[in-house]
Amino acid sequence: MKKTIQIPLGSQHISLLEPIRFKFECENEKIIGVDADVGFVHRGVELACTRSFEFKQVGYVVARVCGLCAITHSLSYTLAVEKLLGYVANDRIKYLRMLMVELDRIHSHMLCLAHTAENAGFEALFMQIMGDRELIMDVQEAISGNRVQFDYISIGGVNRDLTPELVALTHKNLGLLSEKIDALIGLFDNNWSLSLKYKGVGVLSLEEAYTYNALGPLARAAGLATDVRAETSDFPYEALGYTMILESTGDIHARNFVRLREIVNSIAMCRNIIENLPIGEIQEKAKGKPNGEAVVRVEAPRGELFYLVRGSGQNMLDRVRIKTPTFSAIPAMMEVFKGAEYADAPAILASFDPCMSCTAK
Amino acid sequence: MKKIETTLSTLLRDIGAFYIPKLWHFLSVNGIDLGEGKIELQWIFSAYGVKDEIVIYYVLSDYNTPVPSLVSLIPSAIMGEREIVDMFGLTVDGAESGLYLDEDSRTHPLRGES
Amino acid sequence: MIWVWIALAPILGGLVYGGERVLRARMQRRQGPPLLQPFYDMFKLLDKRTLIIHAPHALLALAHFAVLWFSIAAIFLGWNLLYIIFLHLFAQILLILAGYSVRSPYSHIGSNRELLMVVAYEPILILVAVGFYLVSGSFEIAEIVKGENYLLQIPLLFAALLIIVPIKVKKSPFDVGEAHQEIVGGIEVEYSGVFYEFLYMSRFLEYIFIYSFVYLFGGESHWLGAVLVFGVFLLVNLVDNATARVRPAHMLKIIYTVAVSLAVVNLLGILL
Amino acid sequence: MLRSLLEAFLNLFRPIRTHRYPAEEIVLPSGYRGLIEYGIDACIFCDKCEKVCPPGAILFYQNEDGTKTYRYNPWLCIYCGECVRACPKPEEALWQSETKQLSALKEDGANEGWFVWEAACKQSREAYATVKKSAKIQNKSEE
Amino acid sequence: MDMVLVLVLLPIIAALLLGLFPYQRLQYIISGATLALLSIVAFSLYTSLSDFTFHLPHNLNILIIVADVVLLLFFLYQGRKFNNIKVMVLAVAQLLLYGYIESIAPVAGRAEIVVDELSKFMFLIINGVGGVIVLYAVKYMEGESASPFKKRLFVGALLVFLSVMNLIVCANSILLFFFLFEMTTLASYLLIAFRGDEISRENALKALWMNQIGGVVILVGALIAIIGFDTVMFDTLLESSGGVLMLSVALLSMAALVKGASLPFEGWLLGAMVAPTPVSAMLHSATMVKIAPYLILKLSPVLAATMVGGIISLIGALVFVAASYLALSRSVFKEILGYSTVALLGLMMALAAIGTQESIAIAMVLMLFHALSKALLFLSAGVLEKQYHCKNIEEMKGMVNRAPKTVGFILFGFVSLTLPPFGLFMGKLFAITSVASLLNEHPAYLIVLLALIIGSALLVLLYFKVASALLSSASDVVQSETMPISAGFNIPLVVLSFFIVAGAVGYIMMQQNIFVILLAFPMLFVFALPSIIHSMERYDRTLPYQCGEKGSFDSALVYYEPSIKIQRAMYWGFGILFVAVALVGAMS
Amino acid sequence: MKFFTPFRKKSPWVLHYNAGSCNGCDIEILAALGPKFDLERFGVINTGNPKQSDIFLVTGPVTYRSRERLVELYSQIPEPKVVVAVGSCTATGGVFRGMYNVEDGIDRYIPVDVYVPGCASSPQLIIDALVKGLEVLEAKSKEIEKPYKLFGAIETIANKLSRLNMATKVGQNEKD
Repeated sequence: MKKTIQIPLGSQHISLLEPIRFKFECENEKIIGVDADVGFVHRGVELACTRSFEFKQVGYVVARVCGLCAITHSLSYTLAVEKLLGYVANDRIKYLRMLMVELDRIHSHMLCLAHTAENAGFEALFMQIMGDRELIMDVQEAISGNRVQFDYISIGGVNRDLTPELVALTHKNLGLLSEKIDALIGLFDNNWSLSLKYKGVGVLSLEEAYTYNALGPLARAAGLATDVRAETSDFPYEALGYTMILESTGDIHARNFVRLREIVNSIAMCRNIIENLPIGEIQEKAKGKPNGEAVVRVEAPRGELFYLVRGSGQNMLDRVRIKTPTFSAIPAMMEVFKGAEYADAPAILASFDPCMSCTAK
Repeated sequence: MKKIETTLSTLLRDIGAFYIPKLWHFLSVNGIDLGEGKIELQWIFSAYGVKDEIVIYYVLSDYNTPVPSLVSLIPSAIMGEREIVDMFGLTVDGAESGLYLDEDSRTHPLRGES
Repeated sequence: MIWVWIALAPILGGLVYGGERVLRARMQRRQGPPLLQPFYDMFKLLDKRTLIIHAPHALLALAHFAVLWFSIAAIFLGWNLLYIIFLHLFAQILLILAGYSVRSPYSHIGSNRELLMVVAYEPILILVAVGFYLVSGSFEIAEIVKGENYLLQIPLLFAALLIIVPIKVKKSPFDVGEAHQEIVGGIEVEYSGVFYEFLYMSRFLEYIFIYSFVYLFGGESHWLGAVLVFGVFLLVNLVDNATARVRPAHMLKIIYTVAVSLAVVNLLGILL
Repeated sequence: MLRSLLEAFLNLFRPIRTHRYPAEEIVLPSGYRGLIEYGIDACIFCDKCEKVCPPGAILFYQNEDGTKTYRYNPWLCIYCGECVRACPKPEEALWQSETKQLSALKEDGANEGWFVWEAACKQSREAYATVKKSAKIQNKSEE
Repeated sequence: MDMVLVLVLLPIIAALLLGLFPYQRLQYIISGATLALLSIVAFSLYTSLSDFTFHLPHNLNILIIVADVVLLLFFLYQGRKFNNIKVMVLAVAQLLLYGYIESIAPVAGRAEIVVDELSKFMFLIINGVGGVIVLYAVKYMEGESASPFKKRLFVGALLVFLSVMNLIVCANSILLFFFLFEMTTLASYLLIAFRGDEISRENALKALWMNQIGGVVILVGALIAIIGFDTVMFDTLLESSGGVLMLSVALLSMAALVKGASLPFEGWLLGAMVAPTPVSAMLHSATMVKIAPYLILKLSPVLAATMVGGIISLIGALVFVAASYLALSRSVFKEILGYSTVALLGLMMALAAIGTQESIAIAMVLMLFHALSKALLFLSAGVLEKQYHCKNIEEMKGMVNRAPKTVGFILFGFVSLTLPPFGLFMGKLFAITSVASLLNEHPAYLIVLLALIIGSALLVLLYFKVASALLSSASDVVQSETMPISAGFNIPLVVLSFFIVAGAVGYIMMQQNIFVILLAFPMLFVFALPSIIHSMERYDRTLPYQCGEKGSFDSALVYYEPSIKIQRAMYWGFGILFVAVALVGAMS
Repeated sequence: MKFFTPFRKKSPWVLHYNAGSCNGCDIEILAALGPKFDLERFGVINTGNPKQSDIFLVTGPVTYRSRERLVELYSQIPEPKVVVAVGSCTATGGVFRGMYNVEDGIDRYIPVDVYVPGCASSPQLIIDALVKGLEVLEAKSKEIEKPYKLFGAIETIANKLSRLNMATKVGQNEKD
């Protein structure tokens, strides 16, 4: 006698932005088994990077691996190629690149918070966060010329400079945003229905985080101190006021809080960047052809993004290996679903901020 | 970045001797096709809280030799192993194909000149 | 005259729903749809090619709508409250059976949740009816609307009714039966075109149904009733915009602890 | 909770955030990456833009008289601006305007038409190459 | 008088005839004729207005005493045979008590047989429903793996049981009542053990010892009645007042609680579900368990507005909720039906114990319609079990495509149990009204009212959970094979459905209430069904939405399993309440 | 009926499917539903359910695995319906054109009515496309529209038009 219900979630589902198929085995509404298919968005970018595109074009192609963290993709690829070319960017370029990455982190985290709220059935909060998020989208659009795909970073520098008007706009909008974020922190902490929905739900313990190699906000919410920004020396993060945000409970609430506090931290860093922007060229010539093997890690909004690039002195690269944060987080995600209620599943899923187009490439 | 060469038969022992979940973060399994049926497999680790510490264990292998699975040691390795099964057509015990590619679509895109 | 009102009930409910959508948009600082949007939707649904799973499934939606309208008619005609509640239960059961009659996971979960919702709010409705009976001495609506001072005599029952209003109008925090982000609308997921139209309009009737319970608390004073309805309408929408959806189990727990005890305390207060 | 209730209530009296977009145009920021525009007079037909374009949204049709015709598909373009950066005469031959892109209907042949063009351009080049080659051979043989 | 004799003797004659002539066709004719005759007699008895009484001949009384002792000795033997201490102890206790009572029992005062309104009403239920079940049993037993003689014996036993039931509802003497009570115990013991396997025997013994507790309390009650009022007659006892009257009545109603399988004694009734379906239908839902509300109804003139009555109605109401709740965690169809029987019996007893004019009438209506509907459901369940070999509701998913007729009957059964304009719905509705009208005088009935409301909500949940399993189907374009179901199965179901409809119509006519008649309006919808279904042909058929995925997904039912802790607390609570009945009786 | 046709324009309900996009366009659709652009003022509801949708917003250059779902969802939308291909890669394949697991635009499989450019397409472009799509929607008839590939027969069983298995199994019935 079979008493389990099978519930599909995806590949098309209103709570999903991206196609991922879950098949939940449920007893009543309690999930006892999960089966997932994550390969819907596989387009073959890794192969195309070595067969169809020259190394200078690849930066734009890998940005299309993921729309949310496009900037980190092109950044890590560019860094890797620059390492192979033996080129070190000047401080202004570094700062501008960091500014874009941090702005991207803010908008990505806000989207995740909004999406989690929407999936928890809190439409007003979704609208509130989406409305506030437009502040940061305006800044991004003004700086890079596009709202989502920035195409801001190219080998040897960045494509656009920061004019004084843009600095003023950024300052203004960041100031407005930081007030809104403070209000949000209060709301997330005190709302009774949100605490029913978030606290103690979808818990990833510290032990599990270690075992399943969790990363990014997922790990930091469980208390695992890992952040590529603190583990690499490509960018001067410490000098700009970076602090690692840690929570301990590992539930949805903790993940939301890690994101909220990281936004606060990122806003502070962005302000530091535009205040202390060094003077220099924004585009320098990086000559030669990539030769050898280089490894780059960058902290994307979802965690560690890993690039391994190998070239043999030609226009075409030999291998571009992309390891994205969600790809590593999937085993941990599966673990969290077991024992949760189906009613919470969309919210839990959104709180992981999964990026399927990253995962499947 | 430190690269350590090992062999498929001693891989599990080598990694087991050095991998502690609280100290090391397992990044990924990676394959690089070297042409002529040769393939370089890499297991990449980074250290928590230490700057720029990456260790890569690598093996030069061919398409037919079965690859040992790390799942007993590192549960999350399953994703990377399934990926190389799909993309290179290697055999890893315990890892099924079908992560990215369907049975009737083109097989093993990253393998050589296929 | 009363028959005209009965015939116009869906339109009245549609206006309430349209107003609610505008109000919700304003509470979220959006412009929102026009007031007549529900009617545009209605007419559009009539213009769609209809796909159905099987005949009984489509038919049950029709029956649900018909019985629901009948129960609304019973309210307008001033019948026995208990009859009306049970008629309404009958309509809900038709809907639930409709949800179960297709082998679709979301429809099934939707039906399960709808059943839980029925189990949650049905006792409160009956207790409210009993409260009216104790105060006015009759279950007949025609008698009840002649009474007065209900709000003073059974205030806690009013509070209990207030708790279940979000369930009936499918608003946060108790919109578990619809739960768009979880089960894509639940029971209504398999309906399209004309038959979805019936479910869409039955939502309008649900508004009339539950708000007429609120209206009864006004007693003979129609003004008080109207004010109460408007107040509850506003409050429910405020709560909708300030809460997330809770789990079905939480909903049952809240109703069975808070609402039932409120109702019982009130009834005991009258009796002792 | 009460705070949220109050916020929701106060929102009723606050101005709405919505732009009435189609009725009121939204001002795009300066530097918006819009359509790629082409000035035929300045173009030197170096084909650099065609080569660097990641999706291949710029094609040159090789006319038989040796000139080239510029073809651009805005529904294939990813608006990265790489072509403009590669262009030896930016702002004159090829520049990125700040105008918004337009959506196409079925009749415009955004995709199907482009397949035809791709094939035609490829064919025209091959044909031109063979013509040139044969001309060269002819020249050689004449010599 | 003659008519009662017919009711008692006809089944026995029919049983003998069945035993003599082993022809299939003849069996149908005999059982059909018996059914027809019995129902006609019962109905004409019901319409005849006068009550009447008569004495049993003295010889018969002695015969009964002898039979009683033999019966108890048989129980003792069974206990010895299967090494069951509970059965043995209770049998010995009864033997001793019975011996003592017979030695001090007053020589007959009033008539032993009294046929009053209640008895006539019970005749109607017993013969109408019981006859149909016998008719069904003939067909059912064809498929059973037993010797032909044993099969005929089975049907014969059911017929004999009918006559016992006919007698018990007009017994005025407590001792006669006790004898017949034990006879029904014996019948259920034998019939549960019919299949002869391990589980059957275990459950049969369980039923035996639990029912014997009922026997013991009846005897104690009788003893107290003799000591206090020097009578063994119900009517004398009910007319007297003061003294130990309440204790005696309380003990008798405890017997009703046992027979009605209220918690914590529901075990025997659910165990009985291993027996062939006609047994379950006859004994454990439609007729035998009706002794429980019958007994309470008989005692209700005394119970009304007393502490004992209050506590019994409390128990009944709580059982109504608890059994409905427990049923939600079950997945065997007959078990679910069993639990809902327990629940509804609780409701009837609660109403009977309240004892106002109105509530008694409602309890009687509930009894009638419950018997009809439950018989219909059980018989349909039997059809599914025999023809499709599915007992579990999980296996019944999509049954509507495979067995449309039977599922139709089951759905009709559910509808008649829950929805207007059928009797059970009206019963619940009026129950709420009548309890609400009592609230002003007795606020304590608020608990009963609450239990009523919550319990009926839970029951609705239960029935439609099961209905959902039957109804779920992917598409009507995909045809599935249906199995022809023989008339032998269908005719009894049709007859029962006819009874239900006729009862509902009659009841509505009797009410003379415009609202009640109008309530039937939604049902008119059913008549428009064929034409509407026909018009459905023009719509496109499509598959359910599954997020774009192919293949079908299992959708099981939802179970609400109470934790072990809660269950244990529940049983303890009901155990205490059960004892409390006697204690309260002793105090007042 | 003539009377109802204008109302199609006033209540377009939307189904969104990601057929392999980089999710840049998807978050822009979400942003378009947000308070700044507020699609609901056109009557748009994101139903997430093909059976109640009028407008099918697709993003992404149909990957091999998602094509079947795409056709399945398309065939579950009742007519009249409009397909809007959001983003360059949805319209033509974009930067993914020619990659091995990608099918170069959704109009290889289903008829597209409006192509929206942009990588990623912005909310304004999506609103423009919707406005354009609504005109198409108003002009459409209620005839059955079929996908191009992966398409099984529409059967009639017992006088009932059956759309079961409109999208056939992978590999069967595929023309090219």
